[in-house]
Amino acid sequence: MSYQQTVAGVVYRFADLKVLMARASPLRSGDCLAGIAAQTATEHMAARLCLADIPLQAFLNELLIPYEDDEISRLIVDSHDKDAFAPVSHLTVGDFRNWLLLDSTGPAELAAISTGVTPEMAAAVCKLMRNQDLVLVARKCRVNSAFRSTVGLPGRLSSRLQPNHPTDDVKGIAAAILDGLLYGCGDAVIGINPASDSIPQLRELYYLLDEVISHYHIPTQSCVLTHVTNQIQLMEKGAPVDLVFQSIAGTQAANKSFGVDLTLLSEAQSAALSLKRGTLGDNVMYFETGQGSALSANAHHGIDQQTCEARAYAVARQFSPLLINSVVGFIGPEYLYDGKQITRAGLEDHFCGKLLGLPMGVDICYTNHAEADQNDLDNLMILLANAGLTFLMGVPGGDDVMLNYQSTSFHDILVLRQLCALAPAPEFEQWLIKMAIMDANGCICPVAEAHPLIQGLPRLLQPIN
Amino acid sequence: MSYQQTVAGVVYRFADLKVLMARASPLRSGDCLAGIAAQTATEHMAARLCLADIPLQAFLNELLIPYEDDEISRLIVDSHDKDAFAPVSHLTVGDFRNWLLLDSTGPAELAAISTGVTPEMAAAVCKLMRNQDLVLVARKCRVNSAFRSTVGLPGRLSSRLQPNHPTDDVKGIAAAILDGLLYGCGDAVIGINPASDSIPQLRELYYLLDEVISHYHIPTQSCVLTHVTNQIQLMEKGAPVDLVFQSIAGTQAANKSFGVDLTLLSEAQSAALSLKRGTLGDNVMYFETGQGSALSANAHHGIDQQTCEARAYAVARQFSPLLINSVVGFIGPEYLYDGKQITRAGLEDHFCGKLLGLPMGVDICYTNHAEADQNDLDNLMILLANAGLTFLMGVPGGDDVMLNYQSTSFHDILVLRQLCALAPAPEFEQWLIKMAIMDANGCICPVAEAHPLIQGLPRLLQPIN
Amino acid sequence: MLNVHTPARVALGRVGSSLSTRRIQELELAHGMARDAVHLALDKQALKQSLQDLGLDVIEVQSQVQDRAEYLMRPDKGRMLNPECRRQLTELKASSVPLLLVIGDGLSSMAIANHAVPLVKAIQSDCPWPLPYLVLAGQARVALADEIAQLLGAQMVAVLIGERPGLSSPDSLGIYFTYQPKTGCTDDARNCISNIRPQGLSYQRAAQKLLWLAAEAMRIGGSGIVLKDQSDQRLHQIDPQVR
Amino acid sequence: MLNVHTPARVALGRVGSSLSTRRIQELELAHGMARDAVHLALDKQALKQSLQDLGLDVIEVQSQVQDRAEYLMRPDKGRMLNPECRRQLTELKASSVPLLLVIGDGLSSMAIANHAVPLVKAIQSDCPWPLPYLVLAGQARVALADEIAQLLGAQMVAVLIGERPGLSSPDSLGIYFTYQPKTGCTDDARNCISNIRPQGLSYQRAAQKLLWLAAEAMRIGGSGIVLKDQSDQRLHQIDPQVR
Ligand code: B12
Ligand code: B12
Repeated sequence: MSYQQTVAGVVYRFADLKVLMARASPLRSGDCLAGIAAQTATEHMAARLCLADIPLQAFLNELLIPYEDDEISRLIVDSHDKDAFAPVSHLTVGDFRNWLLLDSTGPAELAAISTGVTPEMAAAVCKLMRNQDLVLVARKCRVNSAFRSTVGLPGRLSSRLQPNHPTDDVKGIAAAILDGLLYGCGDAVIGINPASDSIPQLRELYYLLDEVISHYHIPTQSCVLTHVTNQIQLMEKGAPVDLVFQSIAGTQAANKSFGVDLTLLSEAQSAALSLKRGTLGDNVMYFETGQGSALSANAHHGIDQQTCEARAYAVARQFSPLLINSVVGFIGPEYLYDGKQITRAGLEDHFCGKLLGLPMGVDICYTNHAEADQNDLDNLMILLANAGLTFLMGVPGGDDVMLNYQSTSFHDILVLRQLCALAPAPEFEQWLIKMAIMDANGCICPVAEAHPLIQGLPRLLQPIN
Repeated sequence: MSYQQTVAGVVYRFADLKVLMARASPLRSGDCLAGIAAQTATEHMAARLCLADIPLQAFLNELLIPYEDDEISRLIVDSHDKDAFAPVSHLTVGDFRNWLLLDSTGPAELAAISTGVTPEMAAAVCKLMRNQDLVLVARKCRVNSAFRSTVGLPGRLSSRLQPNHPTDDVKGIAAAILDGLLYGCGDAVIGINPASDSIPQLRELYYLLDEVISHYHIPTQSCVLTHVTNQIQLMEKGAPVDLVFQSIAGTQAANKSFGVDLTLLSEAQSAALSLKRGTLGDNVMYFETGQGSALSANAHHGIDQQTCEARAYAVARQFSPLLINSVVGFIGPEYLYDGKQITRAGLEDHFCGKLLGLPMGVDICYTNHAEADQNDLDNLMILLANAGLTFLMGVPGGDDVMLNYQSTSFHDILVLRQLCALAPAPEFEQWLIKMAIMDANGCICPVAEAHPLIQGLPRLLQPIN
Repeated sequence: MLNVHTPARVALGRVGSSLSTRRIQELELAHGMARDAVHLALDKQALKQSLQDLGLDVIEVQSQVQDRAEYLMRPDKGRMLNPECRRQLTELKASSVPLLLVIGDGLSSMAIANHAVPLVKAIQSDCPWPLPYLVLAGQARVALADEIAQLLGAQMVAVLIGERPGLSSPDSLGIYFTYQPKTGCTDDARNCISNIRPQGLSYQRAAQKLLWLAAEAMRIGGSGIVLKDQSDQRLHQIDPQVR
Repeated sequence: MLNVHTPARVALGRVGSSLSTRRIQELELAHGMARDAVHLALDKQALKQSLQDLGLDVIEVQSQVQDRAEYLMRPDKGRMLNPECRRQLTELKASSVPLLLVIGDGLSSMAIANHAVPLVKAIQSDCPWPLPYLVLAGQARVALADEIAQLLGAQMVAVLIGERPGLSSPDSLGIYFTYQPKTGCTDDARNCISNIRPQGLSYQRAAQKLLWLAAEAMRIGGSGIVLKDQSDQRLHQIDPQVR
């Protein structure tokens, strides 16, 4: 179906919903690269005005990628919850924004509709929302999940401890883990991106993590962010796998370029569930996403990158993850040019994820080829903390020496806790207090030489087998 | 005295403290326009490294504008409080940043040093601080002031109701005032920028404001933001003046281009004090500032604009204002190019003002010739609310129809209150509840036709004499 | 109901604490239009013709600014005549006038295109001094008029200039008046008449104010903060409708 | 003490919750350097010479990207050969090789300048197949190697490319390996060997891994997610020092 809108006497036509969405999206380099962004400011406004009047229902009738061509389209349609949709089914996109902002729309109302909202509806309303709206509504969405700790409770902000090392050196990784724990970080997950793709080396990393977590009884979970096929192989070989990780995208073709599909992910989830390693819950999956990956794989079908991203959340939602993380400024300036675009995208992704009912974290980050700096990161992390972010990254000094980008540091996490009166996951908080890492007021204690973690260090820094 | 620093084998020289400060300042268009910004990224870093090692003491020994040439230099030197300075007198600029961030540096410690800190010291340390630092430290500074309401108390966020009209039409202004009051705004001041410079017309505005405030017993104060000489004339003629307003800048020459000097301001303050219209306190002055005004008047003496701005706070401090306001994106892109520069400048100005002991507000705004939009405004207002901002603007719909720029709206203020759990000034809060404009939970009530403000409306919308 | 009294965006309603989608979009649209207004070039030819139709000679000059982008970033250049024009003005040997009118595009050429002619007409009809010519200045800042007036030997100058475009008023015009203008004058020596447009100050009132200020400046020998606008007292007498 | 084990910024201390001024400034300085590394152009002549000294013929090609700014914003162009080079490669009629090496500047020409030659040498010394020539590609993305290899009829391709510069590693090199490369291949069909540099994976180990992957790819007839790196098992046997 085609759409049209008149602005200042000029009629603008949009061939279909996909085109309309792309033209209405806030400006970003990736959509320009794809050649689908609005050409002029008035075309942009025409698309936004037109989009505001589209009924939400339209997204159920007109699929952006045909049902036959894409398993994610099928997933979205087949899993759509009509009952949950009912309270908002009569609304246009513009009125949906209004509804979301109403005082009468609280956490319960938002939770009730979440399975009735499709990624495309979330993406559409997101495009019409100001940054303050994205913060305000996300904050009202309550989503939590659990494995050995519970993430997503109100007043809490969890963190992934990311102890990467350029050669996956076990001592180096252990040193970074200890450093992070002493800053009170790591309650969402201790997750290593391995430099290597070698199965024997990956195996060692799982044993290291298992050793640290079980020795100190840390209420957290581990993850090794290698390709899911490696993780399946390692589970088969009996490796102690807590969470299964995979990068995902919003189209079947993009996922294929990542070497995954829904069947493979489901297989991985079953394998992880069968290990029964969670104590408080069985959310065993961890996903990462980020605007631009579908276009990068030439698999975007002419859909704008923010909408592609939201579609990835349909994939995630299918597998009830413990964590999902938009790595927002990770790829580079060709998709998100500068601090402004990264900031907007971070707020968008967090909002859409939360609205769709996901335990959404954001890797607030930038690369050295983008037009961004630490101040952009500071701004976005404070905005997201106000928006009720589920978790963020804890990288030593904010510098990932293996992935080559800057993210949030252990220090940043302490700053946010102080600034916004936030605490880590309750189980982890108790552990930190018990271990005398944090005091009862939430202040991190100075590190004493006699601290058990420091004392245990030499042993941990020995090779583990 | 000249300074030097080696970076990557290259020696960088800086002729004096003024040059060093300018080269070390985060990039902004105004300093480029003035030809004083660092030319390369490494020169910039060299200046920052060098600045970190400068003792605070140096700013007392080496004045940026000679004592003889500038009355603000004289004011800074003559009013410097050696005792207050003592706790930090041994520190370098870099260590001063560290000291500010320490947990042991709390509100009391910050208040104790404030009169010992000169604007140049504040500007210098500000340049080395990340955005998150500017938020964190400002939040620890407690400054309050009072006239008929108390502004600046913790957990509070006040607002200036700005009911401007292109012809100063009394009915139009009254309509905007009523609108703002019904949104619970106006506790910092109800302040009109008059389009006209005509003494008889200004007089009418004072009577309008006095009528509204006294009739409804509103615990707030009024202001008409015309030139201070007009306000003095009107006070002489018996007009009911609450706060005296003036735009000020950081050099004597810039203030001269505004048609003011310290003597004139002091005269105005005395006149206002003599009216004894304040009930809770006698902070009778309201100042506005903004980066770029000294350069615009060709009166910057080669000093960077952020430092010039901080020097304006020395002027303000001298007169114990109720309010001071950096109108941060007001002039245009030649001084602050885009959302990023405006955001940084807003955080800087707020931090420096607070550190110097001022009840600092920010007019979070942008003009249509700058590269900024509502999202930049959203971000900055949330950041500043986290930083403990004293007050901000309430403009109907965020669009000032007379000054031609966009600022924060009544709605924005409600959003911030909701998001960050902030309340208006306590006296005003009580009044809002008594008037059934706000309920006890801080929620704004729907407007009923029978509301006394609405009922009084027809009378108010009559010409007042 | 409140909004019958003011063009300000009052009585907008709210959804929760926020503005509704419709209100937000009205704002966004206006923002786009106002941004365009900044970049719109002035149609000098059409304007010149209309001014000549009023019986005025038009002298065209240009600041040192090359294009709109430079205009925005280099106010210093917008305050200086380009050397060629400077030479032309010097050579012109125009008979000097007590009050020189300069029209400058400023930040909104639309303001000039829409309001300069009727405003000049209003000034012309009441002006006690001869107005044989005026100056039309491209890429102009307020202070550019100082140099122009000095070169033309004018005793007073009034620059009619486009104010920065607002969301609700992309075409607002301002007059800045200076007695004994010369390069280096600062704003304390000027008076300002602002927000001239049909929804703001009328051409009629603006012209009356300017002429009142000019006469008073002649009387007291100065302008700016020493010169206080009491014109309304007189207006009250002239026109009892006006309060 | 923790920091003897890792180049990561551990044990930094804190002031309140924050990083100290010194730490912040170290980071800022590193950021400046890393940004410069992105924009540094590759000295192709010097590199070519050194490669020829290893007894290799060097074929130079260029993607469709004009300059560094375009490289950053147009990855699509960085994945396509410029038509002139495409023609040259077609006309070259070079004898095809089982494993083709392509060297591409990628996001860090510094990585290539510092590590390409010793890495190629390490590959050369153990390589079971002839390596008569290699390709040096300017403004290259990973996928550019697919088209090159296809035109040269190579069975497998390994592109040695500059990884994006990090604060602590402005010159890290990655190898992306593809079996039966052709235009349109996606990343699921590749294997990656990353973080090659003295502080990361050694040239020696990287070369061994690549050759192991190539041999295994030949054996199973595929690369990417079907090909799992078990090289360390073998390495354990070869060199007991290596865990
Ligand atoms: C950017 C990046 C990505 C981006 C790539 C998109 C893009 N347009 O750039 C995204 C986020 C999509 C990504 C995804 C993944 N990546 Co990656 N990625 C990187 C990173 C940080 C930089 C790469 C770079 O600079 N390339 C150089 C430029 C010039 O190349 P380019 O042509 O512009 O970009 C191409 C390559 O980056 C390539 N690529 C990126 N990652 C990977 C991973 C694999 C296995 C392959 C074959 C190719 C590949 O895809 C891009 C498009 O073709 C590196 C870390 C590093 N230090 O290099 C990790 C890295 C290469 N990725 C890695 C992994 C494991 C993955 C995933 C498999 C994770 C997962 N479990 O799903 C996925 C899927 C990859 C796939 N098969 O498609 C590992 C590889 C480990 C190994 N030795 O095999 C690395 C080393 C990081 C790590 N240790 O975790 N990645
Ligand atoms: C921008 C602005 C400023 C900026 C000017 C700096 C700059 N580089 O632009 C700042 C913030 C410094 C400023 C200060 C003041 N301003 Co002012 N300003 C404006 C504004 C919003 C836009 C002006 C514009 O677009 N000019 C057009 C461009 C092309 O000119 P320009 O050459 O780039 O800029 C020059 C003029 O803007 C001029 N200027 C700006 N304000 C004023 C005020 C007066 C009285 C004079 C003579 C000149 C003047 O200074 C600039 C540099 O030379 C107008 C509102 C409007 N709708 O126009 C109010 C406005 C002109 N200002 C006004 C006032 C009252 C003041 C102050 C006197 C307030 C005070 N009490 O101190 C001060 C001091 C002015 C002075 N004497 O120097 C009033 C004037 C009322 C009147 N009829 O006289 C206006 C109409 C707003 C208002 N109603 O409050 N202002």
